[in-house]
Amino acid sequence: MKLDVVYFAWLRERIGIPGETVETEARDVAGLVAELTRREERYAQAFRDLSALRVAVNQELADFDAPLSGAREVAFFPPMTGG
Amino acid sequence: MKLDVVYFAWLRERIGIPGETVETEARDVAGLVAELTRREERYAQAFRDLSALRVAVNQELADFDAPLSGAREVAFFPPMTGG
Amino acid sequence: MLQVQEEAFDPGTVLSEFTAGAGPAGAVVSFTGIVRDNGGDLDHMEIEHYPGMTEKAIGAMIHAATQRWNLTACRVIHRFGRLAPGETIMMVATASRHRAAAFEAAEYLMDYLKSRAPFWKKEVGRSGACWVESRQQDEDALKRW
Amino acid sequence: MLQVQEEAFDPGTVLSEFTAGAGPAGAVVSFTGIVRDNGGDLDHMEIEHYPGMTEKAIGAMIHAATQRWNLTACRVIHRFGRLAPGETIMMVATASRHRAAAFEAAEYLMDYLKSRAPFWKKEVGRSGACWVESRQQDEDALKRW
Repeated sequence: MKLDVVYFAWLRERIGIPGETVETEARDVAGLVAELTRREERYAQAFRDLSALRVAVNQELADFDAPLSGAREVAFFPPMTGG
Repeated sequence: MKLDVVYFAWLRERIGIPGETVETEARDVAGLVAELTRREERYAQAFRDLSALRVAVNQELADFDAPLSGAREVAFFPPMTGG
Repeated sequence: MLQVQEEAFDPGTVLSEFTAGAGPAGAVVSFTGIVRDNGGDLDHMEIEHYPGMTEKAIGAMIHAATQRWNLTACRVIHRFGRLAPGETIMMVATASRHRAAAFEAAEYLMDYLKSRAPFWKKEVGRSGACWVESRQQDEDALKRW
Repeated sequence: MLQVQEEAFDPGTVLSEFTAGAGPAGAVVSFTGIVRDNGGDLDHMEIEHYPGMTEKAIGAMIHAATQRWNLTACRVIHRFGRLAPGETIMMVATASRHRAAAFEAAEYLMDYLKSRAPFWKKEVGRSGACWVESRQQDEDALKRW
């Protein structure tokens, strides 16, 4: 399965790219995070504390145990600070 | 004692004047109301239900048992509807 | 800062000026009250007030709100006289470092203006005129402060 | 009505337009957020957002608020990009027949925009840059809705 994965704020800075297309067999967000974490140290660093991160699947907020069936775009970012 | 007495909204309309100077020996607002009520039927009508009226002494909201010592201006009016 | 006036005013112009002069605020809240024509019967509204007491009463409200919520700026404009449906009756603006303070101060001022500032509204319609009655819920609204 | 934009805007101009188009409302509330320079160190702020999701998320908030408080009009403008101290970041405006509804809807929108709209603020100062951290109290603020 091909997925667009995008990063924002300090997560984007730490990983060093705004996004990428990944080929994954992960069944849920947590599985995708585990795959990314195994890639390189900068990913491991970025995803070290999941409680400090939020995730959106297809541009809707989701949990880390959300399934990836039907997912086209997964976004990771720190808690939002709008307003 | 000379006092300026002023009326607003429907009280003004019912009494027929926006205000008047009265000579009174009343000790408190209630005493002044009693004197006014004895004058003429339009005053008696206007002051019939004190729970529907508010009073200010020297431009500060007061109670009907407020003393008139130091009073220069007493205002009677219905509950306010600003904003 | 307080204005009690007969003349119309534009809420946008007021907000722009207020925001420019709101100092180190991060949050500006405004409330604008507009003459509503509920049933389509309203020809105009007449607002009567108590000159002198109006300024004292609202001045005290502004002072209290400024202290309590640490406002960096506060402004109230309230009109009297004859107003047509759609016209702006009054406006409150508050500025503070934080949004909760700016919101609360504006609501406090509105609640007090409703029931404690000496204004009386009369609705003049094609089928007659009547004084707007105060509502128990406006009196109750003061209890939260 | 929603605008997510890089360009500056004048809150007064927005309020005037909004009030003119607010229909049978009696009450209009606005909130304006301004870049604060807390310690005097801030050079500018950078606001990043998630194009696409931003519009969806705020659109859903506007829809929910409009239904819940029976708003006659509702508008949100939020900027992204580079902003200097004193510049307007965002604005919310709500219109309703009654003041309590207009106030509550504006506060609801602000609480949700703070923690549920995909914006991230970075403060760039003379002594370095840092991402603004979310605050527990902003998360707690959502519980009242």
